[in-house]
Amino acid sequence: MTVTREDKPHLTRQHVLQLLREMLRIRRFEERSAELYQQEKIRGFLHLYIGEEAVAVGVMQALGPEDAIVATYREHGQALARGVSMNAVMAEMYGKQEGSSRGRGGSMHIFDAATRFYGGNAIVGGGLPIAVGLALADQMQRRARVTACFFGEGAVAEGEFHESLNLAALWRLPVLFVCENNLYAMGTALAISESETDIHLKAQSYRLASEAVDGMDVVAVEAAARRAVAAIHAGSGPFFLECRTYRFRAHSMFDAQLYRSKGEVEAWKQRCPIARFTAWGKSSSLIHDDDIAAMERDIAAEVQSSVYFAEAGTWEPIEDLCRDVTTPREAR
Amino acid sequence: MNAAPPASAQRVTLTYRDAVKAAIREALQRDQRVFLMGEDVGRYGGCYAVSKGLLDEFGPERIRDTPLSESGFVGAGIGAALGGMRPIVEVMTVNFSMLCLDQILNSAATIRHMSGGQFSIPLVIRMATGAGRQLAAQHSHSLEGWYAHIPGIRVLAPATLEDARGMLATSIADPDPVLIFENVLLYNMSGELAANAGAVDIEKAAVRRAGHDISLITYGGSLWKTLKAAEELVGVGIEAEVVDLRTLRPLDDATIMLSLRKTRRAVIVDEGWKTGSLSAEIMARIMEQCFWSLDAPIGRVCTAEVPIPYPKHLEDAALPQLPTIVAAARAAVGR
Amino acid sequence: MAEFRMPSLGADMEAGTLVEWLKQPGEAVKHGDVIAVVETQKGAIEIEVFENGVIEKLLVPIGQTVPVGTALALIRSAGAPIAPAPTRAAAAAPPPVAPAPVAAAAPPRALAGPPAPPVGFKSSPAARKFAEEKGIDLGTVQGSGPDGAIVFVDVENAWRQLQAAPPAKALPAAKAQPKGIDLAAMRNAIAAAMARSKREIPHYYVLHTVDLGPATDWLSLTNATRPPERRLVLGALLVKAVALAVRALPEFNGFFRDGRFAPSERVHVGNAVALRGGGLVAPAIHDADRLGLDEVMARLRDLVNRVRAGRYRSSELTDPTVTLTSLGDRGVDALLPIINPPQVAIIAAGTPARRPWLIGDEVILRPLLQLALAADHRASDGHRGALLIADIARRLTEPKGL
Amino acid sequence: MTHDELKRVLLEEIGNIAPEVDIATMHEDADLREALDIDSISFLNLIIALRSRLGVDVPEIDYPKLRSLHGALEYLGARIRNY
Repeated sequence: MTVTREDKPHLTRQHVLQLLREMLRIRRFEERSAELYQQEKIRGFLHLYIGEEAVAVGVMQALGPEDAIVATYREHGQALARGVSMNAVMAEMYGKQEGSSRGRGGSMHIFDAATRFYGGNAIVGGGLPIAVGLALADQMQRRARVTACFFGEGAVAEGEFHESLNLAALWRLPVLFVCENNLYAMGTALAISESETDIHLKAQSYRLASEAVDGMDVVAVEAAARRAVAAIHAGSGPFFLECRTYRFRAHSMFDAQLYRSKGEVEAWKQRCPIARFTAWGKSSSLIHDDDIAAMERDIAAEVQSSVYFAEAGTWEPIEDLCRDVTTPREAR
Repeated sequence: MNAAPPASAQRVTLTYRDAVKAAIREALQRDQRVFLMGEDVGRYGGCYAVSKGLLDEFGPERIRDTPLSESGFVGAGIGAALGGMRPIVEVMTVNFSMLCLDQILNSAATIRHMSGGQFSIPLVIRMATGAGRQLAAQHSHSLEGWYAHIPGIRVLAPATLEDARGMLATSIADPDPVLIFENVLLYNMSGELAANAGAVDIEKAAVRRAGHDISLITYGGSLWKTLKAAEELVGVGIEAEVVDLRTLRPLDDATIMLSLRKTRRAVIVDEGWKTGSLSAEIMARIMEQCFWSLDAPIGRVCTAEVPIPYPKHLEDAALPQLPTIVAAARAAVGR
Repeated sequence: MAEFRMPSLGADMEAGTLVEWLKQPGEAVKHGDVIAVVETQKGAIEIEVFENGVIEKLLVPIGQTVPVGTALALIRSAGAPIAPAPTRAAAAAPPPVAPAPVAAAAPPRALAGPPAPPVGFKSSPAARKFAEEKGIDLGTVQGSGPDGAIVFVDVENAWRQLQAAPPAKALPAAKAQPKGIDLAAMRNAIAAAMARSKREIPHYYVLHTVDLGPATDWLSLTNATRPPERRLVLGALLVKAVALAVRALPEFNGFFRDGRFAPSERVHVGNAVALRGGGLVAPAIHDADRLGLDEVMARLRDLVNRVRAGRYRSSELTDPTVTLTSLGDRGVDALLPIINPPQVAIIAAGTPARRPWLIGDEVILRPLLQLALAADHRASDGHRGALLIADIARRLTEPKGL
Repeated sequence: MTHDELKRVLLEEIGNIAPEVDIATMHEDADLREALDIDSISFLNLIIALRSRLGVDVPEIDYPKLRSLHGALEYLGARIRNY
């Protein structure tokens, strides 16, 4: 594949600071979420993205406002990186009607029409056919748009993964499949669930252009995503991007992590995408300590303000229980 | 109720299959966003020949053959609907729809709610249902009652030519997912239809025959057996009212209860199994809303609790039939 | 063994609904006993048996509508051998089960049996609710539903019956209707019969005025010494006079059927009785020509009371051989009636009123009555009609001879 | 028996022969046979019932005195013992 200069990230100081800021926002937001979960402010399942921030942030750099995103139940990172307001995401996790889905979805079901953010799908593999359909609509309506579909490597074992890759390739649909390979489907390691653990090869078998990238390197992810989106726009059909990453936290809040060693987790933490990127930025003199201090201050304020916003939010009246099941007659 | 065509309208003779096809063709002509997608809908002409000829007329993009990937293409239909299209997805039979139940239940029916009302899914899914063609236990079941269990989707069972012709247009106009169940035995049913027949409502049950002694509540392929049974019941002095549910979800309670309050007795004829079924649901609602108007226990004529067997005599014995409907009605009336 | 069949109670009757068995298997019946009540479009009608014997078996359950001619019960003739009584086990055995889904199973209900015990009887929710609203004791209601369950219509009928014949102490509700009379159906029946009559029967009419003085004088004298229960009304005199007159002129007494007139040996005078609220029926006083006046009066009163309660017997409705209609209480001078087919004559009386009347050469006030005869020209001629009406008039002037 | 009791009995018996008539709204001076649309036999039934309930034997010659509710009450009242 030929990659033009325009498809590469421009690592200006401004862009570098932006990448860092977006990853930090996710990190600090989720750290606060874990705290709020333990205070029982947030309930249900809470799946944290900590450790994987580079994937969401990197891929989003390649997408424009016209593009669509389909994500999974571990989607706070994508939502924030896509530009869904932190207030709306936090209020959603509180279950308040000021949340992005009026509180009806919670942590796993963040939707936002304004940013074409189509969830928040908590069925492993369930989002892939939908992404195919969104892309089909764009193709049939001759719109040059891309649908980015995030999913974990656990989805690879689902039939919908194979059906969707086949359909997308067969119909040459503009889908960017982003596999967040964090090595564990809940507690089941890739090696004990797949005969072929090199996932992007599976995509190749469906004749999808594919690439595997270091998911702990935000610049590498951004570069790969830009190449992929350019290829899609060039009309070569869907693209499969495998991002090799790792989640530092448990699968969800109630997980003893019996399936992996502390040593393994510690080893991956040495590759923390934020720490690595910060170190690189500093060494390249693109990031300074006071930049980081200011950034941390701003983000702490934003997170705190999202908590205030969610706390001040209102509960939907019980009389409205059955709303949003089908479209009200008067809205048709 | 069904929009009645003007009395002067010219009438044409056609089959149920033709009526469905005419509805699809009209939808495709009217709206560029509409397309038909499913297994063998294009080159093969549709498993039940419903879409035969449409490929030549509308091309492969809009008459879209899919691989055998029910979950994939139904999910793609959901996504396309989210992306502004008006897909008609055909699932070959309801038995195969188990493979895409995830997409129907977990996505189509929930996204509007999960998104706090931000996204609707204007998707139509058509599928064949029902037994009677010796297709055995993986092609003959009537599982529409399961779908009627699910909030967030609308479930239709067109039994007449008018409904086969008219329900699709209304369903496409509906902003939410609509499932249309076409009974396989009806495809060859022939009759007269107004040449200008068009959209019909998808809200109301229809009283297909008025009577005052008992309400026979049914839908889909069982409607015609039930109407025959009603004629036979006249011979023993029973005037049965036949209610065609048409819309299985949401159920038109008002029409059902109005009939019950008049007749005070009912038999439900449903090709589904009894256990945990739509017929059970209707009985329960009658108990909830009409208990003090009842003169007899509600009766049911359903499919025997067995996977549909292949041999003709056993298949017939498993299904609701004229004599069993008549016997159930007589038992309820006591004549 | 004789079969007791659904009788044809009228030219327009095709079927009837059994609403009550008044006799049960094992009970002796004799000719003329009322053994069942049948609902027709003209109301609930008691039907009689024409056999002597013992009820062997009831064949039609309550609530079932059957065509005319259907066997309703089996009656073992007096002296015939007794069929072995079914054992309890046999009676309780379920009907043979046909291969379930394909055979039209007979409706599973006992056809008849001993009266239901007072506790444990079945009653539907609708019946219970209505009974509670109307204060009706379900134990007094006969069930017509599956397995003899009391259903809504049973309680409704019981309620109507109470309305029609309320207990002396209770004030009846307004707008009561006699049990089982469907006025709309009755109106249809009248319409059909009268339209047929006007279409098919060439009517001729003969009018005559009678001096009622002797009759009214005689009535006053007679009633003055009688308690109310034994008093006579003018209607009874009219019945008797008509009965005797048609016996003398038989071409007015009988039926025109299948293109010919068949005179009747017996004289059954039908009495048109208007129902309160509309409609009318004309049940007969049987053999009125052979009954004494007191007996005619008693039958007339009984008939009117039963008609207004909605209960009359099958034979009373079907076999009048001639009909009398009187609007004597409504103040009209006269009316020209329409023959009730297949009868061939009907006599109508207006209101007795005091009017000038010539006796000898003197004009004096007398109570006068206008009589009208409508007769079928296929069976009789005007001359004979004139003789008939004159004969009735003559008999009314000689009330002692009635 | 009071006037009211007598009236109640009379109305009950009238109700029995003309159940559909709303007696409560009937004018006291109305002609009973007209207002109730009753024939001679029904009227005779009323006379019979009044005799059994009140012990008053109304001879035929007095029938005209019972033409109205008012007249009937007056007539019967005058003939009842313990009135």
